[in-house]
Amino acid sequence: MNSTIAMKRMEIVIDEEKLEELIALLREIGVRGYTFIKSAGGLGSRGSRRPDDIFFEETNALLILACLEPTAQKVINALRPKLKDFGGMCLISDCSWVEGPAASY
Amino acid sequence: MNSTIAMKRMEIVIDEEKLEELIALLREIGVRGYTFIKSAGGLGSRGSRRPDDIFFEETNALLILACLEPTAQKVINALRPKLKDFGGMCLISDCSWVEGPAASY
Amino acid sequence: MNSTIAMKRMEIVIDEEKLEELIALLREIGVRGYTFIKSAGGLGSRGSRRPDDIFFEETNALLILACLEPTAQKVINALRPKLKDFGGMCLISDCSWVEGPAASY
Amino acid sequence: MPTIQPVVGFFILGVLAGVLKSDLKIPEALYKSLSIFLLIAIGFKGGVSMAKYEIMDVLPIALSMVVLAALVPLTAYPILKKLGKFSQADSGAIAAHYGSVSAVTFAVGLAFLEGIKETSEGYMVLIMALMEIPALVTGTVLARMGAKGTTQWGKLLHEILTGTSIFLMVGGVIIGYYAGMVKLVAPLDKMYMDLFMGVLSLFLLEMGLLASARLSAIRAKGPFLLVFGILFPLTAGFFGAFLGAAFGLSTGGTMMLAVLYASCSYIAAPAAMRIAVPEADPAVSIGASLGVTFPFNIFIGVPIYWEMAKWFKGVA
Amino acid sequence: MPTIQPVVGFFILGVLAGVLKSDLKIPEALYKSLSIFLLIAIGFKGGVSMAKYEIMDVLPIALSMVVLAALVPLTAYPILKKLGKFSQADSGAIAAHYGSVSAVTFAVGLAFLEGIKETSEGYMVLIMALMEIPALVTGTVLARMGAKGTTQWGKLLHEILTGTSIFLMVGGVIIGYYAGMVKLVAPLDKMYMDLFMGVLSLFLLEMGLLASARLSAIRAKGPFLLVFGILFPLTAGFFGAFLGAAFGLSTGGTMMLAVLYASCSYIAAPAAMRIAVPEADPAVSIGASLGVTFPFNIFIGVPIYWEMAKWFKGVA
Amino acid sequence: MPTIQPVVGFFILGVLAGVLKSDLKIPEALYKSLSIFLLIAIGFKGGVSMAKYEIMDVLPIALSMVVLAALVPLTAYPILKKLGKFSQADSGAIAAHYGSVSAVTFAVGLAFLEGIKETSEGYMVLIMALMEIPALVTGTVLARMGAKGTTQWGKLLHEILTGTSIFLMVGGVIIGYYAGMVKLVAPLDKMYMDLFMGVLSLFLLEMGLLASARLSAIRAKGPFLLVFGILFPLTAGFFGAFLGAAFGLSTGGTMMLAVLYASCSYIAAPAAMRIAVPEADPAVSIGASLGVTFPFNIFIGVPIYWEMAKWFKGVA
Ligand SMILES: Nc1ncnc2c1ncn2[C@@H]1O[C@H](COP(=O)(O)O)[C@@H](O)[C@H]1O
Ligand SMILES: Nc1ncnc2c1ncn2[C@@H]1O[C@H](COP(=O)(O)O)[C@@H](O)[C@H]1O
Ligand SMILES: Nc1ncnc2c1ncn2[C@@H]1O[C@H](COP(=O)(O)O)[C@@H](O)[C@H]1O
Ligand code: NA
Ligand code: NA
Ligand code: NA
Repeated sequence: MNSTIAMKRMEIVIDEEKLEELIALLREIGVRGYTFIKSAGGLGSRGSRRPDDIFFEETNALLILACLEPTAQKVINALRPKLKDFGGMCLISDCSWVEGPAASY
Repeated sequence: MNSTIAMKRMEIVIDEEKLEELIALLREIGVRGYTFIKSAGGLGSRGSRRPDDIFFEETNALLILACLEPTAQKVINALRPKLKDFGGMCLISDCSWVEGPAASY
Repeated sequence: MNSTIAMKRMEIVIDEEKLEELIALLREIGVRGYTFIKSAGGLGSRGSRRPDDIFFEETNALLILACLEPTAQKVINALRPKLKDFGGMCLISDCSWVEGPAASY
Repeated sequence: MPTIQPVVGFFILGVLAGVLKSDLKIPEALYKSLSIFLLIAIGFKGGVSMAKYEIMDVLPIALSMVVLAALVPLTAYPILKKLGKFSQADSGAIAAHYGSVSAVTFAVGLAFLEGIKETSEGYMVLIMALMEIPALVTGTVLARMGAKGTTQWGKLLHEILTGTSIFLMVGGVIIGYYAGMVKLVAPLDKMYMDLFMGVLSLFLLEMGLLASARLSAIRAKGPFLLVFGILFPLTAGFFGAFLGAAFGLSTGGTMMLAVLYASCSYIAAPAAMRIAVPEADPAVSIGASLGVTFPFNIFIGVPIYWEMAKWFKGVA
Repeated sequence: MPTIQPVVGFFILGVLAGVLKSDLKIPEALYKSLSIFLLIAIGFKGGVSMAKYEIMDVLPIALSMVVLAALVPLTAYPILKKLGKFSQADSGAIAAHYGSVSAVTFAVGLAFLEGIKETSEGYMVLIMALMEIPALVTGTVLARMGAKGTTQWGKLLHEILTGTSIFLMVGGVIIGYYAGMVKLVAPLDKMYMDLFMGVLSLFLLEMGLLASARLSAIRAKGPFLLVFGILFPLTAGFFGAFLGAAFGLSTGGTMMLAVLYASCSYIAAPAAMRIAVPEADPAVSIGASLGVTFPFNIFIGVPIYWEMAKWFKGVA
Repeated sequence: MPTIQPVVGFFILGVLAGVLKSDLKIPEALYKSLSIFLLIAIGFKGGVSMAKYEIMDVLPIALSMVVLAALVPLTAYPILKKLGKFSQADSGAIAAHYGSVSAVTFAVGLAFLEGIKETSEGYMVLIMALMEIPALVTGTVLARMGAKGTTQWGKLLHEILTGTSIFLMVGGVIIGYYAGMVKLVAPLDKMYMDLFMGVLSLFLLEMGLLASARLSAIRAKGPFLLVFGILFPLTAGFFGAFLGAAFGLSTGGTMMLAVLYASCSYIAAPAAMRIAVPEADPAVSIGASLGVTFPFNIFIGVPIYWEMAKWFKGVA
């Protein structure tokens, strides 16, 4: 694919309540772009979390982040100690960023 | 990237109505973690499905699943016969799981 | 993984208001399947966009698209000039499509 | 000619918002909540006034009117197929929409009667709920005649009978009937009767928004559907008014029967046809029923059906 | 025996919709809006009628009734542990649910009194709000006795006191009390009083849907929970009616105290127990309280508590 | 000094919920539904009482008051720029907010008059709707004077005129006016008039939650905005009261004009400024208008404007 930049794609799932904290952490590291989706459900080590249970509003947030490898490593280092408190998971994969006018990475 | 485990990332899109069935299937196989998002729209072989059509509530669910390769193969085998009934699609790619206290895969 | 086809996975984030335009563009190119999720939030070059701000309804849409490499290149070519107007980002990665009865790619 | 009800002004407001591309949006949850309210309220009002009749006296009349409702799709089908040149599936599906009824048009009819201080028989609402069945079944049979593939009759009947519309209306009728019998209508009426018109106004606002969005869908067959969407309900309404007078309903009831025959569905029928006739294009049937016939009925049709009712009652 | 209120018919309608797999769905936003309305309205109604008392006169009585509410979970716990063979955590959590109260059952009680033109003391609502505290605290202590790991008391108390239920009810009481004092109840009553029953009817519809979905969760311990879920509230209600009469409440107030003791929580308690006793299985406690005791109370319990109240008042 | 309306207690309740970190949340769909209701209701009420005037008699007066509203941002701008040391963009945007109006403050003013059994001219609501235009246009001109880049005037005017606020209010006025003329206000008033205060109470609850969340945003410029947010509306209100008396409005109408001049927008203006002056920081203007001026107006301002109105009417 031409006109693309090799990057890392990170995908983090955490408790929706902790999203603000995660975002603050990312901003500290200097991340310049991310996308998040709320009201996700899921199953994990702490059992299942469902967005449509009327009695328990336990939902996850999914955050996607494209960045260069060094930033990705910084995010991992900062995130790992917090993963316990945040719950959830963090996946990393390779991707290419289609160059455009803005460079929010 | 250090402290990560190589894994498969599966991404399944199906009719929202079939999500419960899919989850039951995954649990049977022994999957220990997944994340889903409801109210997705899309276009596929059966035409377009839109979450905001007030007359037809046809929505998709997107399910993301990180697991080790053998589990992924099991999921594919179990899913393939059902794909017709479920509709939708299933993508697989490589990813790395950032090690944390919990191992819900 | 057997019974899979190598494909490209594209992930586009744009202003929710522009989603219809993007979809029209994709249809023109001849894309036969995609999935989208609305009400996504994020941070980018134009600052942060939040789905739950009661004063400003600035939300993003996330669109996922699995297709063969030539189609992906066509999408990139068509999208690049529009990226400025649409805002947002476009990532590409490799994936495998699990073969099923329908081939909406 | 009686004055137009202020409540229908909200429909115009909604259409205008759509045309002017206003950023006005009715939250989906509000739209659904309002329709739940209206369905229960229509049922409840009907049930309360049904408590005044001996149920066994009216049942035969009511059932005859329901069965005769199957005539509507049977008439519409050949017109759509021959003159409109629609496919068999589309003809059947549109016929089912026009044989079925619109609870909101019914509500506008009730509002009209309220405005001129007239009443109608309470069991009209039961007729409305039951009329869905012959209309949708007939439409499905027409659409699928000779087609290959099996019709999912079980699923269709389940959808019709437990679909939100019939379920809530019949539930409302039963609770209203009970409340009327035990004379405990009192505190529930503050909500389901007093607020009826206000809730209807908000619902019509959303209907206006939807109608303006839907009209574009019928562009290809526009001229035919415009004519059909006006002349067909007039004819069906005339037949309904005739029947009402023949069965000895009050003038208000005669008008309401005309409204039932003339109105067409854009909620229950689309849901049922999606299951029964998936190969039909819903954009066309919804566009015609919501974009043409619904506004025609609430602005022009209802007062005309009233005149028809008076005329038939004079003749009869 | 007084007639059953039409409003509870909506609960049956909801259960039926669940059983028949109707596609009826109450939008989540509507459900939440209705519960916000009901909590404020219950508080407001109570506050307005409290404005008629000298607050200092009733406080000691009210507080005693609140403190005595701790007896309910203390009684329930050994029964659940010994006879029901539940784990310590589950026994404590279920006990907390039954010690706590259900605002909707309370509302049905008020509706019942309205139906027979009786009244009750306004401060009952304050008792209801406060009763949560001893019940949930006692239940937590029981569940965690001798367990390892620390109880998050701070988080639990914050959850109880600022949880939506208590917060809105107490807020409603204060505003209603103020409105009563300055004689400005007037335009707010059109909403919070006149519409109370109508809003309750929609809420009960959703409760019915939920209850039919929850019943399946208790299958394993079904027979025991069925018996417990009926006999326990009857006993607790009997105790409440005795207390009410002993404290000199009106007959209506005596019945409402019985309702408070007999009813059990399925909103506040689950939220609190999730924090305090996370190892307990919420499906069981919600299944029993919503699937068994709630319907029992609104259909059969309330009229029985009324008879109990009359009987005790006759005796006293 | 007249008593504080119970309805504003709901604002305090909302603020408290925010401060105490209660888990109380108003569903977004409810918030939007309530604001749709309030905008229509304000328009409808105004339209109904406008039906009593010869529209041509009041138009010139109304238009003068609208045009004079442009003076408010013109006065606010230099104060913000010189004393407040805000950037040109921010000064213009904040000026536009304070020149514009708050429909909820207007509603609290109406509630206040209702409480003391006073009335005001129905066309005040039309003035309110129209006042947005000069305020937002003036604010935009000020913010963009000498700035490079073109102003999107077309998009801005479309946003102002078809934005939900103006659209629904003007729509409500027209329907209310029509209903008043044909004497069919009757069943719609059960909703849009009787429930006005109750709906307002729920809306104020959410406003309180929002205000407590927004206050933190103005921390940096806090002291200045606190003083400005109180003194500026007092001055603008004084000017409004003077104008009202000079134009010969009733005492109630004079007060409402003071309220219009004194109140500032936190719904329409933010949306318009985002398009017109994207480089301004919305957190500051919303923080000041919602966190400072709105609560000041509803608790302290409204009674003061009433005293001002009485004083001017005595003088005049
Ligand atoms: N590096 C990134 N990673 C993930 N999402 C991004 C990234 N950059 C931009 N976005 C998304 O694209 C949206 C629009 O970006 P922009 O047009 O640059 O403001 C943002 O609100 C984000 O949701
Ligand atoms: N293997 C996995 N694949 C996808 N999502 C996961 C996986 N494991 C955990 N999650 C998500 O992370 C959330 C929290 O996980 P946990 O903290 O382990 O309970 C779950 O509710 C899931 O949404
Ligand atoms: N090539 C594709 N890329 C992304 N999503 C797809 C693709 N094909 C199908 N889908 C999703 O799967 C759903 C069901 O597909 P189908 O069963 O083929 O109609 C669609 O509505 C899309 O959301
Ligand atoms: Na019909
Ligand atoms: Na209890
Ligand atoms: Na102003």
